[in-house]
Amino acid sequence: MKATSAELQTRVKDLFEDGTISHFIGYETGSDSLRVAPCFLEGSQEIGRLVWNPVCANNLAKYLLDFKNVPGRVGIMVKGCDSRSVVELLKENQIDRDRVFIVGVPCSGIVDREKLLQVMGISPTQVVAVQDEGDSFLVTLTDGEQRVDKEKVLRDECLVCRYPNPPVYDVLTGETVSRLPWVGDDYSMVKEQEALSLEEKATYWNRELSQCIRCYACRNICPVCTCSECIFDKKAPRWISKANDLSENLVYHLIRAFHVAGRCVDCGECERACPMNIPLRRLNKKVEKDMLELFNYTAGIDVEQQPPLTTYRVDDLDEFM
Amino acid sequence: MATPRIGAFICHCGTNIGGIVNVPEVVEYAKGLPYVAHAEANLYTCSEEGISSIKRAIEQYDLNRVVVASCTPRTHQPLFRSVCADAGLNPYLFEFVNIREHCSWIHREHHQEATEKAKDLVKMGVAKARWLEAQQEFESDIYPAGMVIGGGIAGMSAALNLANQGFEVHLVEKEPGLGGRLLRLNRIFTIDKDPRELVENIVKAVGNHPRIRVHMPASVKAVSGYIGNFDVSVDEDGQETSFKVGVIIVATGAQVLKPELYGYGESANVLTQLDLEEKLKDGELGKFQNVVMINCAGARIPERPYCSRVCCMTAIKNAALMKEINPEGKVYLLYRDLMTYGVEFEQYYRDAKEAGVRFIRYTLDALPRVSGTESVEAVKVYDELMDMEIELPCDLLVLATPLIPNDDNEELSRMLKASTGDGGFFLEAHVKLRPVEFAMDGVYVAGTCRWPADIRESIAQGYAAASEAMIPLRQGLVKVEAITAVVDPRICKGCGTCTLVCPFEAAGLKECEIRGLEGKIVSEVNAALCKGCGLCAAACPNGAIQQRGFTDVELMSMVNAMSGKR
Amino acid sequence: MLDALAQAYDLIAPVQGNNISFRRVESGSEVTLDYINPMLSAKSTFFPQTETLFRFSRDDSEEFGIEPAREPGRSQVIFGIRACDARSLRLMDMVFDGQHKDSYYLDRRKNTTLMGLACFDYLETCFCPTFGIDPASGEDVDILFSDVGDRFLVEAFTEKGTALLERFAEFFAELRGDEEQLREGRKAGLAGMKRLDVKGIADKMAQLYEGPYWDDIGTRCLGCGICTYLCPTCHCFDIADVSLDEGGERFRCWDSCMFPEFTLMVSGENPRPNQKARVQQRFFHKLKYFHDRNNELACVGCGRCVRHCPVNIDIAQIIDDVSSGKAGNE
Amino acid sequence: MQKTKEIQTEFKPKILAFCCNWCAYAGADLAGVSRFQMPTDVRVIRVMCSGRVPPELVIRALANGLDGVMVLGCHPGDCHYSEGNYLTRRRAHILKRLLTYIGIEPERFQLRWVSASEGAKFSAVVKEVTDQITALGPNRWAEKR
Repeated sequence: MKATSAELQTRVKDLFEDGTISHFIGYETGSDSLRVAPCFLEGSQEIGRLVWNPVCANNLAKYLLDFKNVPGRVGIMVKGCDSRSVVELLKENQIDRDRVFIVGVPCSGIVDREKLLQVMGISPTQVVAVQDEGDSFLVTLTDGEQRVDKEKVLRDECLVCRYPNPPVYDVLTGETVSRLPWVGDDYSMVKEQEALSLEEKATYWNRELSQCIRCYACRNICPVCTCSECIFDKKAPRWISKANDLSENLVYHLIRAFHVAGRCVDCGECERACPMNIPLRRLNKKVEKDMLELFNYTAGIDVEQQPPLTTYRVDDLDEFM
Repeated sequence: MATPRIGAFICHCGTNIGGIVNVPEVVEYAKGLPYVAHAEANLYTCSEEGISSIKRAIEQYDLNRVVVASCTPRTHQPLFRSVCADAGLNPYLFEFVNIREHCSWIHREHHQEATEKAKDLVKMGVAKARWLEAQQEFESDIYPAGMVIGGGIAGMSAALNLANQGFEVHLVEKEPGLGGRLLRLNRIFTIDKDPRELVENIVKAVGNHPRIRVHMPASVKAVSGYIGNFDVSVDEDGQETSFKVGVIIVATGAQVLKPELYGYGESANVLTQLDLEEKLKDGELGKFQNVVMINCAGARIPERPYCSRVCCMTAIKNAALMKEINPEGKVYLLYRDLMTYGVEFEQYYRDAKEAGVRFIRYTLDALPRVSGTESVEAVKVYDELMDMEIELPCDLLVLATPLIPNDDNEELSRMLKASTGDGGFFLEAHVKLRPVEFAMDGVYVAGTCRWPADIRESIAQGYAAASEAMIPLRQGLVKVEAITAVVDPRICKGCGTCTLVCPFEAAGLKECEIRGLEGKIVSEVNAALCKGCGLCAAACPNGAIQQRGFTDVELMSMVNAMSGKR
Repeated sequence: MLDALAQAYDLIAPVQGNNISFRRVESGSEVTLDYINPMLSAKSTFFPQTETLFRFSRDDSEEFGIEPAREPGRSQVIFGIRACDARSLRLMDMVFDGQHKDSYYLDRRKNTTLMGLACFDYLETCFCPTFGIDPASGEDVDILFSDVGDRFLVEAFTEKGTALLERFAEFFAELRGDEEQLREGRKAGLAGMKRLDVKGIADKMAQLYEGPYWDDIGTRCLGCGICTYLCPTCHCFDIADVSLDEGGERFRCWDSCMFPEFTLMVSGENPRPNQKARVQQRFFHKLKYFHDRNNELACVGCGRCVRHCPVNIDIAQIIDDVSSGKAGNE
Repeated sequence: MQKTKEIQTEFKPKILAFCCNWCAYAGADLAGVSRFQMPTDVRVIRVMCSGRVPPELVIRALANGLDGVMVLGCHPGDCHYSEGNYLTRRRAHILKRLLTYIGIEPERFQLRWVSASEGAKFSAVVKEVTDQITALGPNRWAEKR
């Protein structure tokens, strides 16, 4: 049985009323039924605003930083991937475990807005609601209902998600999800890229990254980008020119990829945010894959695990003679 | 920061540089570089003349940065820094450019290209100099006491040496008695003396010394702090005692390998040289008709490639002794190569031969083989000279096995941040330049915990370590080169990455006390612990922690200069 | 016809990349008509994201030689621009053609002919009627193409437009007379389009400067530049130098009031210290300050910011809250 | 066209080498003292430890148009700070793969171990890397503007 908005509301209401939490970070319905907006509650009065449904894409973890200094404990709802970024925040002492209360929601996949509209050939205004029905979604339209296969309309990262259940939480709402049926090779995308010739690789990324408008949405939405002052915003030294050209865009995206190395939990927010549809996960997943292959490391699982680039093994691979 | 006024001094170094690099051209080029207020050539910048010329220029052109392009900072940086200091300029406003070792000497046939390269290097140095900042060196007091870990011959020598110089010494020995492995020996080679004579005097001297406090049986439980201020706690016979010292000498010794070779441990008549000595010492050993000794047992093999250095002499000593005990008996010494360096060692070897010890060489690809039912009765060995395998009757087999590191080295190494090298022996800071110091300031090494050594060497190393340790103790104050890391609490997010990568636990998370940032958790660097490696600066995600003299701005300005960016 | 245009002019038209946006094309085949509104507005045609202002050279004596970096103003044509984007140019003119004349922008403006494409359909995020824009009209363009089913109705509204049509007359046929009513028919598709009440909104905003309304929005906002960079009316820029040994150039590039450094001063002081202050600034600029200065709202209802904001900050919603007074009551 | 032609005939790469103070820089000094002759295309920046070199700076250097970047440190186990080069090695693995992944020739970034006593190896590395990068031709990153 999947958790419902109603369940969630009662759970959070109780948390407010028994004084467990003073604030709660969740989702509310957005401009249309395929959008949600982050929603911040300071009490149970407006509990009705809270929703949980298969369009709750946003990773809310980063908002915990904004509530660092509020009195009392902050509640937050997290999916598997969101919870993994909470693990990373804890690892880097960005939040205090005792000051947050984590409501875990097992998640069996989030709707990719554009895919859904495409596949069903509809406009968002026609959609009333989307329900999780295991391997498919039940989409209620203004004129009747339709079922659609998850595999066709899930967000890409959900299609390879190995952590549908939050690794850290204080309470769990809804039953845990067993291994997701559609999950294939996490790295097929990366392998296909690796297989290209150097020339082809360059051509590919030049095409993609020349479209970047450097709005920094990928950085700002990233739950592990927590620097109070990012190096890209520094005046001295200037790591990157404000001029928007392919050369500088490459610098930006390479350094960005490196900065989330061993920290990225593939929540896919960067790619969702990117207005230019640049395949950022294709970069992140590469680093993720190397971290796994070289150092047998996966981010966002265990708070105690030391970040791979802050440690070493004497018998690490050495290809540099 | 006042507008940089950089002075560039380009050294001819006689013809070393001037003979290849067109120095006047480089000087002219330097004059055109940003913030360069003065550039000149010197025949030898490090000469009296060059030095006074720098001082004059600082005065005359009101320079606030100095760049010298000559040889290598590894030899001359201290000189030029002090020149700046003498001229009233903070020594850290100096930047070194190497156009000799890294340019003229390696491009002798390419004058034009060498000149272009020299220009680039000067441009890079100037670009960095523009960002240099004055630095203050960290100073801290030295607590006038030392700890010596290990009460063997090396440790006792070190302890006595320190104490006799007037310093308190804590000597920590894990056994209930002092003396170490020496006490287990029968005789000392070349002088053929009973080690006890030697040891007992020293032990007495140590025991009666007013300034030496012996802890035993005791083991070091924890060490914190840094040179001049180590807090040590030891477990002394079950109770915890703690004390403060300024320096630490590691002289924990080594152990003898007990091999699983040639029937050792299975048959009663197979011993190590050490076992043999103990038996001889206690007079438990009868006469033997056929004694076979095998050297390099478990040494100089792939998994233990080093030579244990003392075994050859030990074996020769005992071979001769066996011959002495039973002149009719036969003594065979099977060896791979003999280490009998120096005058008296070589003589000692000859004497053993004279005495009738038979030396037979074997090789790694044809190891001796033992045979026999209960005990080893014969040893087969391939004799190179006769080009055939010969069988030696054997009623006593003695194996010369190597010294191997103590099992607790790793633990001690973690506590003291003193590195260990291949195989687990301790590793000094520099094999030639700093042979008895660790990279970790205030910690020194002596004796066989470093490497197999004989008594003489162990004593010498003990003295050496003691006198090295004495330098800071005497100075009473230690200065740390100001290339240490520093945190900007404004942008530090307290993620702790620096604390994870720091090999010296110099960086730690603390509540900030600066006005406006009270209570913010940020990283803080203990300058006394910081060794100035810059690992933290490279690992910090947003440059909140920087290494003085190697900041991001300074390094990037060099990279940009090289790329033709300004 | 587009091929011919591409020959005679720099033709800028909607192209399908990762998403549809205006780009320079060499032939008509590259152009797509399968869009309601391109992801990136035509703004960058006149106000490129990065633009070299001038180049300078440096000799050993450190003397500067300065040469302007203006490419010869070859005339260009933008095909397929929608009414909202066309209107946005009129708003941008108020900035770049105000008391300071920005020759870089104005030259391009002068050399450009706008070929509009009438809308007969809209996205859920469209609300241009709010600002008195008729998506099917050619108010702000030189020429308007209206797809009336089996053909295009083509009208010129300016001399520039007329001239161009004459020059390419060969491509156009006589009217058959029914085009007008066909177009009216297609306009039915626009029924139900969002039209918000913006009467006196500037004054209503003034009442909202203080107050909790912006708190949540401020918290929600990530401070990325999507809204400002996609907005056809946002026009802020920064100026910087590229300095090389032999010389360099001065360029200007888009900047965003959403970025902390936007108002960061050398002293370290930042008058807009938090995201709330920045977000608030953006909406006040669009719905009040710009209006105070130019008597127009700095929004054309293209809905790009609404569609692409990753945290669903919705200017239409905000306008609604402000007008309805909902914002005040929070 | 003209440009590329002239490049083919007289391309001299610009190669940056970060050398750690204790091993590689000393090795470079030794190479000098021993008068080992080598190509003139390498410029050395001294750092205290190879672990001080941030990957960001390597990326920046390549984006600036430098044709190659080397990081030279102590052999594993010999780090003056005991761990620095191990951390460098991990970063280098990730960075090298990442650069290759986006289409930059792996030879343009190299990590090598050179001890204080390996003057000959230093010059050998300089020769080898210079040859490799000369063969590659100019770093195209610079042209992506």
